[in-house]
Amino acid sequence: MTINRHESLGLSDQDVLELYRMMLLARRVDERMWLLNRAGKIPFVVSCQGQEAQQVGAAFALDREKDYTAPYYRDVGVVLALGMTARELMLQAFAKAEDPNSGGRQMPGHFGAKKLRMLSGSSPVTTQVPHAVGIGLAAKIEKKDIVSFVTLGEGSSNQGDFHEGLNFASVHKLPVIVMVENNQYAISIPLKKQVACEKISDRALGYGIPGITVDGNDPLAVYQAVKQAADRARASEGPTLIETVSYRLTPHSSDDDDSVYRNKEEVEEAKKKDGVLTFAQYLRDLNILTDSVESDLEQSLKEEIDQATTYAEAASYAEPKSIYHHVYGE
Amino acid sequence: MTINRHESLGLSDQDVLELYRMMLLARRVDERMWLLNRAGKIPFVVSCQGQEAQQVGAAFALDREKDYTAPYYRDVGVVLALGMTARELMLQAFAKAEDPNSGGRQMPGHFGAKKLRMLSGSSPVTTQVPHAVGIGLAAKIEKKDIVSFVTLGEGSSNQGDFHEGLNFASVHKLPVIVMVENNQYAISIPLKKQVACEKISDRALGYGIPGITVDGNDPLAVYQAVKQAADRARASEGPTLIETVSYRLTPHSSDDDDSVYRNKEEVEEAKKKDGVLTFAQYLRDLNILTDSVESDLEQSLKEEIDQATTYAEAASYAEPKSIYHHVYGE
Amino acid sequence: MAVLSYIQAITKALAEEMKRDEKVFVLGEDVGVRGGVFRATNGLYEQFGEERVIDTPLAESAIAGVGIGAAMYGMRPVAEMQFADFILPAVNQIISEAAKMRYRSNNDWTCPITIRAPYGGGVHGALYHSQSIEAVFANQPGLKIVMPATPRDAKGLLKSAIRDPDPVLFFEHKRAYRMLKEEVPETDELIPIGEADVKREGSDITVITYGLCVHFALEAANNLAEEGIDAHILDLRTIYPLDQDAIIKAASKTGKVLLITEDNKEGSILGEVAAIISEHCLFDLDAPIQRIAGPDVPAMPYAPPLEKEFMVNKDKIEQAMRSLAEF
Amino acid sequence: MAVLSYIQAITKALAEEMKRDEKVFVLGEDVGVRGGVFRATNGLYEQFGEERVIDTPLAESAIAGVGIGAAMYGMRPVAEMQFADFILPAVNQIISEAAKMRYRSNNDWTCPITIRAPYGGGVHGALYHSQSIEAVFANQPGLKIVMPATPRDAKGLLKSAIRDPDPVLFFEHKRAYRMLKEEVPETDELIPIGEADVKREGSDITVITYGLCVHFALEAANNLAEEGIDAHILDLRTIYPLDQDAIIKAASKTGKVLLITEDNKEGSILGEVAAIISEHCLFDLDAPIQRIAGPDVPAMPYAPPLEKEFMVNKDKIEQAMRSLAEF
Ligand SMILES: Cc1ncc(C[n+]2csc(CCOP(=O)(O)OP(=O)(O)O)c2C)c(N)n1
Ligand SMILES: Cc1ncc(C[n+]2csc(CCOP(=O)(O)OP(=O)(O)O)c2C)c(N)n1
Ligand SMILES: [Mg+2]
Ligand SMILES: [Mg+2]
Repeated sequence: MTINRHESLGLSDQDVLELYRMMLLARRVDERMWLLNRAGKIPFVVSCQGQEAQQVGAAFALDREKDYTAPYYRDVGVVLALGMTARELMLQAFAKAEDPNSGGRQMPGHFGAKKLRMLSGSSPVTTQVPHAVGIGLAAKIEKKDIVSFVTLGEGSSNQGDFHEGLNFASVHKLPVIVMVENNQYAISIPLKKQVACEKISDRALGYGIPGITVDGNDPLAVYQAVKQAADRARASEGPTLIETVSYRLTPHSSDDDDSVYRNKEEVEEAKKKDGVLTFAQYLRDLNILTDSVESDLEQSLKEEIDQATTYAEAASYAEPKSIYHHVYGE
Repeated sequence: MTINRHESLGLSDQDVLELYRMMLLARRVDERMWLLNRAGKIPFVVSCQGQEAQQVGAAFALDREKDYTAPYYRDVGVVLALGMTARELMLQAFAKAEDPNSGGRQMPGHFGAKKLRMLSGSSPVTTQVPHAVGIGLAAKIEKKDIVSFVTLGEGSSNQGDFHEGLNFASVHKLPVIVMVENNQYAISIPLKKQVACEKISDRALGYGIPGITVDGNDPLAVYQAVKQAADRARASEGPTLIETVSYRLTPHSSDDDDSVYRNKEEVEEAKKKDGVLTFAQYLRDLNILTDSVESDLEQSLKEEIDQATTYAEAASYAEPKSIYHHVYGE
Repeated sequence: MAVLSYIQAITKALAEEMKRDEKVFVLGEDVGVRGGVFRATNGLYEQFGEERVIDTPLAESAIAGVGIGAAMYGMRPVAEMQFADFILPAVNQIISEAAKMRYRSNNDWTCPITIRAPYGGGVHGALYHSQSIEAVFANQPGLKIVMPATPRDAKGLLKSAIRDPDPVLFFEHKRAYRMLKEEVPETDELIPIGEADVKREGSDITVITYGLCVHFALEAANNLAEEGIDAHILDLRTIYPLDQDAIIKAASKTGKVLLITEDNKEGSILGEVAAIISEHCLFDLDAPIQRIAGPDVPAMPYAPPLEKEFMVNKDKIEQAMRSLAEF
Repeated sequence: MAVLSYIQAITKALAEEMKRDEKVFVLGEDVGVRGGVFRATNGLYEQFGEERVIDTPLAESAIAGVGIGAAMYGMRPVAEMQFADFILPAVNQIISEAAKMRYRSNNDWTCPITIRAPYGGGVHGALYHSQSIEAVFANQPGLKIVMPATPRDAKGLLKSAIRDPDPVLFFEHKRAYRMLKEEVPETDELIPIGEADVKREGSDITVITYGLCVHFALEAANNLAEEGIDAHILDLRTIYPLDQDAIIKAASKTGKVLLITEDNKEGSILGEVAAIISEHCLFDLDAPIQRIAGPDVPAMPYAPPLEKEFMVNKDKIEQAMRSLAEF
């Protein structure tokens, strides 16, 4: 018999259903992106598939009215949970003027929206870690009740900025949560060729802060870890390093061919643990997700994504002459 | 009664006396530098005082015929033990053409000598860590029995290059020893404002390698730690991180005024644990260092340093036109 | 008006801005209790406390990157790089992040950070405490680079930099710190970023330069005045983006142009100045555009005779100005 | 002779050099099993094994820094930066270390590393996969920077870079990879670093450029030939240090000079080219020195119409060449 694990976390049945809806929305949006890419309609996709559970679980643990985030390029689940819409993501994918992230200037996956307190991200990995620490520093100076949440891939945790950012945050006891989404690969490089530590969270000791490793396929485990870290942060106890372990179910991006460096069996094996499936099963076992709820859900997501796609495809590009704008403030 | 600790390490009485001589030479050279600086004869000194024990202890544990080193600017003890002479150090201090480190191009403390397999160092801290890892990589590719030894200050262990270098070395299991000389300060910044970890060696866990903290005032403890690390390296077991704990007895450099940020009592307290004094006491207790040995030693060091100083002061600068040489190979 | 040294002018600008706007704070290595290794932040720790005068760990990419994050939040961080030479670990944060923040977010996020760093040679600093590093950054739209030559400019420009809505690199010549003194208004004077300044009106030859070389050029000009050579001296002040109009005007005025930098010659910012002139006022020129610069060797050596050979100085400049006048 | 694409020429040069000298090895992100994200190292892992084709952790400063250490030992590392845009975290290692190694050690230590990186736009790469980053480094004595425009040059210059006793940055235009093909000698052809190359002899106007723009210029020149305009095209090939003689000769030949880069205009390497010309052959000029470059905005956007607006192309070049000829 499946035990109800969300109640003790303070989550209602409605909360977890909403959590699941968000995970599924992320998955379905992502799947649609691939279809559009393969149809030649959008030039590039970088995927969240396999990481939705950790992304949505984490976002739900934040105060989405106050906290700041610096999501990385796979965080479709994070940004949806924070309030970005499927339509906005489609506008980004089609690089249209209305894309709130960059007006079509940046590639998909380069999120950012001031209205959501979501920092603008770039392509060079890990630069966002010090930025998130800077938000934490500002919060401390201004004595604001803000948690700064940042994510990155496990491969990216080998960049100098990871070390420098975490060290700064820990010395100054800043309200920062660094979540490493360990999906086992950095493009073609498997985990064991990226790091020699057992767990990415082992790095926390070097900063004198808690380091936690959780199952990234379990949104509730991630929710709990991020919630605790946020509580610590709000209590001025400093930063936390969280590692969420899962698997990248798609190639690195639409430009990648993963068959060169990993075999199908490995991917199939990982798919069995896919958080979208396992969490759905959990909800079904508890009778929260019934067949009818599920088919309504799928139906409404499909409509949402269809409309988003149609809208974005029809939307305009920015004016060519607009490229001269916003180099400096006026 | 003092117990003989060096025998079990395979060190003879003569070895430890030589070790002490080297420490004392480093100290006396350094003291002379300050006199010359205060007399306006040399523009700059950066000191080893308080760190001689760890420096000489470590160097003695290496194979000084084969191993490569990348010492940092305080490592007067390391470079002397590796074969640089007092005269050469004076030539460097006076920036004369014969300075083997750079021909007077670089400031004192920027060591390097190919004949000693000692990598050339620069001012930006921590860049030498990846270089030492590169030596380890070359040794591995070429299947050579070489250990690559690199040092840095504890403040410098917060640079990205520390993290990136150690991670690379650990993933590729390279024969590298990284020794952090923790002297409690990075210029004016005390340890607790540099790092939040308990020990710098706690960072080793993040690379899945051994991390060891030893008393930097005890040359035998350092010798032992470096020896074990070198054995590991030679057995293809990968890198080791060693932290040596001591105290910087002088201001950061001749340009610094340390009274602004620390009090005299703290320095006086640290002086009681000065490795040069405590190791001398150890040797006296074991009757290895007698009064007559000691006064002969001091006398001979004084002569060596006097001669070195006279020689270096009288030596020529490089030709002004030589600045155009060696930008590229011919 | 009080007479201030160049470094006092910097400190005063910082103190005034921190007092005016509590979003302004300082961070860097040894900027707190120590007041900076050059003492540029002297007294600020005592006046504003350790939360606004922050001693950071030794990690330049974090100093820049954390500053960038705080600037995105709405703070006005003033980051110090202990020496300009040590800004290089922070290049990715500065070029990929600070410079591109406004543009890449389509004006949604901004990054009003000021990064100060002492640069320049002639102080026995050897290869890594003497460099002019501006050319590394002088090709990055989104950034502004200011290099003041006088105490008054230093104060007025630093205040403008701190209030600027975009990232500004602010390079201070470390030899100017205590060597240059002048009267500086007590008032809240803001000197606009982006405007070059005629430091001497003249009609025979035009010298265009910036930083400490402005003084060498002024001294040389005084000597040459006695010989009847009247030099026009333009101080660029902001070296990126350049003040094209001022350059064109100054070059056209005399038709004989000498450009001076302390940086290595090839690839210095003088190339762009020469390009602007040869694009816009080629037919006004009566002589080839001359350049005086450091030699194309990595950086100046430590030994005094070697350093001297490297450094641009008044004599080298005076000679070049004389031959240009005689051209 | 076989017809090779630009990227095949790169791969061939690597394979030949690795075969010739076992000190040569390759390191970088995804260069091993994956053969590189662009497949420049395709097949090398299979041929030379994982000890000489090294997949590194994702850390550019380490890739450069570890390569530098290995080069000091006496190896000949060829480091790949996955995109030129991502070389920025390694700037400190490249400028402070590689470029200054020989000089600072007074010729005792050397650093024969080659660092390859794909650069350039027009591939829907947006801000961070499209940049021309060379100007950041084109002011650093001790470094050499090579940017070949053709498969044959790519092969011959890469071989020279690997054998060069000093650090070489080797930037490959990613759009050239599969777009350009030509016959490349099977022989061990070495093309000397430091020498520009006349890609087209002409007498009316001079175009000086490098990289992919060479092709745009050649195409434009072909069109213009039909109108009776005869363009001389100099391909810089090595953009630091520049081949001054070749520049002076090419500029003097026609007296009308157009400089082209894909980089942002202000502060690009064209400034130095213009400075060389205006220093050495001002009186041979019949027209102002013209420049075509990317606009001074941070980098090219992603949306196709925006990217197009940014990119230098054949039409823009042809038009500029025509008006220069008519000047
Ligand atoms: C500084 C930098 N170097 C290289 C790249 C190219 N790159 C993009 S994603 C990636 C792998 C990232 O792996 P990981 O951090 O594990 O994140 P994942 O993609 O697996 O989620 C690489 C090498 C980059 N974006 N930035
Ligand atoms: C990249 C860089 N930033 C700043 C400096 C200036 N600097 C020189 S030594 C030093 C402190 C180093 O402290 P630590 O690593 O603890 O070594 P220690 O001097 O105490 O032996 C600083 C900030 C530098 N040399 N390089
Ligand atoms: Mg990954
Ligand atoms: Mg220290």
